[in-house]
Amino acid sequence: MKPLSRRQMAWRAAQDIENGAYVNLGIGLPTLCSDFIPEGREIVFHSENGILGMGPAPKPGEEDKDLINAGKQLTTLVPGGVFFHHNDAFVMIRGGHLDLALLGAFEVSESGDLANWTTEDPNFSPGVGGAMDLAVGAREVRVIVEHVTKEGRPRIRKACAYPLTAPHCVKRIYTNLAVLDVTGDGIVVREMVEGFDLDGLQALTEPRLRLANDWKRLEAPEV
Amino acid sequence: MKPLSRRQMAWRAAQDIENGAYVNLGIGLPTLCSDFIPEGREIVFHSENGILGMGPAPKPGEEDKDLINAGKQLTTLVPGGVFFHHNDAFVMIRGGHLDLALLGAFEVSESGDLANWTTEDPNFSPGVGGAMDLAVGAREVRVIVEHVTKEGRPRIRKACAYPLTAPHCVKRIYTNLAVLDVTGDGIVVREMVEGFDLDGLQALTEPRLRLANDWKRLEAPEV
Amino acid sequence: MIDKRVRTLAEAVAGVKHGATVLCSGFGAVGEPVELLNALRWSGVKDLVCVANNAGTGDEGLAGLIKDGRVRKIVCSFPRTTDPHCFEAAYKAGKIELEIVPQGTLSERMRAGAAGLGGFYVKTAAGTKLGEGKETREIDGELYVLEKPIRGDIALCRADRADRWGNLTYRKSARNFNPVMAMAAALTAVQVREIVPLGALDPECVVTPGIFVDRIVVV
Amino acid sequence: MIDKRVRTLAEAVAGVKHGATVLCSGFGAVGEPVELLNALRWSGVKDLVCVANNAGTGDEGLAGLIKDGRVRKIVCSFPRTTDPHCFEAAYKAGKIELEIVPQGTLSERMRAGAAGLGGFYVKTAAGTKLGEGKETREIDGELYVLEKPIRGDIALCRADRADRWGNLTYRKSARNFNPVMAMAAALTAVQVREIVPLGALDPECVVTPGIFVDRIVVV
Repeated sequence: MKPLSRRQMAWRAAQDIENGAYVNLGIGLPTLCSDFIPEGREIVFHSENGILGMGPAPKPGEEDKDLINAGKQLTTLVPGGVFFHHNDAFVMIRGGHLDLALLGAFEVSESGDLANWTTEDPNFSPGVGGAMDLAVGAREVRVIVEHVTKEGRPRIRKACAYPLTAPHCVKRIYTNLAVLDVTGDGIVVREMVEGFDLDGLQALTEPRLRLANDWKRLEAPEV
Repeated sequence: MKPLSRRQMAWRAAQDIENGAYVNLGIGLPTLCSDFIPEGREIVFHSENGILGMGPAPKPGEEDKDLINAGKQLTTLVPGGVFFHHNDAFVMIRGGHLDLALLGAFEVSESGDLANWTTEDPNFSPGVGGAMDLAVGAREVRVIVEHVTKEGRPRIRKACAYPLTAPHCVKRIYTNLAVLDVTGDGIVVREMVEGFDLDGLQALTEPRLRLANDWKRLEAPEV
Repeated sequence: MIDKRVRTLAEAVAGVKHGATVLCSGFGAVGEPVELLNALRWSGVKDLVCVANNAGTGDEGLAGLIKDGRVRKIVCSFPRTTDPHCFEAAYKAGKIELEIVPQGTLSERMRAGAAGLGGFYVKTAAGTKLGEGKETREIDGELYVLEKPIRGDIALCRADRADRWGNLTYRKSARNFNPVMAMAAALTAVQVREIVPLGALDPECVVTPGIFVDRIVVV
Repeated sequence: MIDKRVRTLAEAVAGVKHGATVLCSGFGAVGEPVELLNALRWSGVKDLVCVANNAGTGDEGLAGLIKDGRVRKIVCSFPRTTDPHCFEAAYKAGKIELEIVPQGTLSERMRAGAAGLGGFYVKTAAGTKLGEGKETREIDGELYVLEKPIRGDIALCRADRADRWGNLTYRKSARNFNPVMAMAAALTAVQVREIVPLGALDPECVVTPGIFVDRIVVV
């Protein structure tokens, strides 16, 4: 059994980002994907605070305090990148202009409901940021998430227990164990890591899984 | 009896434009007002096609075909003037950011209803342009209009016969015979040209007029 | 590599279907993508619904499309502009349907389409003939009408400079409807004066980010 | 002559009343008008409703206002940002009311306020806890919620350069909420790095036209 590391999960999700795509990467794990875009593809990264064409983190000495990403980390702009205001950033998001939003999640349901904004933990004030806008607005929403919680509870559920970010929005799920598609006909396993068969994966997943005829082993290089 | 010329009407309306005002001048007669701003006042002229800080018509040799006003005449930009797109131009108009819209009219009613977009003449296709947006959006709407039609029919009416541009929007009316305010208590005459008394003006006006206690003679220089 | 440059006007307008909704930019002739509109005319497409501020000037561009009977309906704020004879002839002959929309509402409806909104309430036209038949609602004591978004199948735009990603700048009042129309269509084709290398446009001064643009052609 | 320059931060925030709605720009600390917010704190005004993306960083600016108990309610998309200890303490003590609004809806509600709209329908939050209690409507088979405009009594903004008419440019991602907030308040005060002579800003590159700005102060 070879579950993927977090960096490998990001690597796997990055392989599916097509040349020319306009992409918003959610805070945390999804942000890592920009490090793993296959050679030769030109991808334009969007940030809800008014950037299109975000580059990698700045090299030492090149930091600019006025240039941050949605996670409030310092970032850079690539040639061709542009700045705009928050309202235009959300015209892009909500109006279906982004090809892909790659987001983190607490839970995903079998019908593609996404819960990623609050666990209702009374120790934290709630906060939603741009999560709901991205979930309803991007042409395609994919999620990167650990297959189960630290306590071993499935994160792919029949119905989300946590408050929804948006109903019926997730199309593909990348976990440390599998790549799964949310279809009109339930959840389909496209890839599984070595050491798993459908029964093994099913035991860690709440809704009924189907195995794609052309399923493959999920493998990622050491990254 | 000394009715004002069209240029004098524009002159009179221009005297009331305060320093620092953001103003949209309607097509036709109102456009002339920019020639008569009193010395020392800085006024910012807005055009719905995306200009703030319009200047006078270009001098020969300085024409730029990409720089026109809302009436599609060549214009200029003053220092401090800026360009923006149509949508932002109407955010300014509709959002109450313009201090004044000075418009032409076919008719004005005693409650300040404005009719200035169509006479329903079957020989012309209808067209509204930005008239309705200006009428509902500017902080104050004033109108410049001949007191009566060529046929001698009053243009200040109990109720407009032509289709409305907007109800209850006009606050002040400049005619070739008088300056009138639309108040909650009917139309008040502020100024009348020489040779008119209230009865004489009333005969050319449909709704009942009241004379302001401090009314004055309406006089304008030869311009 | 992302490269939105196309070589010909025909390529720029390729794929438009009969009956398509076409957002036609410009304010009168200023900012009008005349050559793209001419190319659309040559493509033979018909039954178009054109959204524009005016209804064409002279015999070229939008006027030419109307002259050839390709436009079933025009949605605009003010059909008559400098030399509108093509529109006037079609209108008098009953060959073109006309929907008059206040200029700000026209722009805002396209922005709503671009921004993923389902509609908005606006005071403009409330209590007037142009507001008749629209859902009306009193909000804080004032009347508003509900306006629906407009989206185009294609937007035809005109800009000054572009890079291969489709970032655009405009010139003076030729900006007008171009930025909002560029955002509001499934496909956006833009004729530009000049294409510059990627990175040559100041990222603080790009007006239309390339995400809204699909095809650019130098005219 | 139009001259929106004021000499002191105190003048820039003068006249704000207890209970006022204050639009506080910035995304985290970037683009936050820290000095104007500090001046508002020194002015002694209280019971404020602050609209912001976050709820303050460190001990200055918006965080300082909250620390001093001047903010009755905060309307924001994500209160926790870098070092939100002032907000967290007030929130846990039940001393501040919190309204969570999705980031795009927050921005769009202010734009609606700026644009004279009565409200708009948006998919964001439909079918979620944040959409509960809102008017919901099905449009073309999808659920939308009705959102109302937000207008401030004052907007506090931060820009890079200005001229005496109040035209503004920004720097990189410090632009963020500044342009929309500047449009959406009865009074807009802006702290800038530099004031340049009228005509020195490129008219094609001004982001906030001066019509939206009332007071500018160099910090």
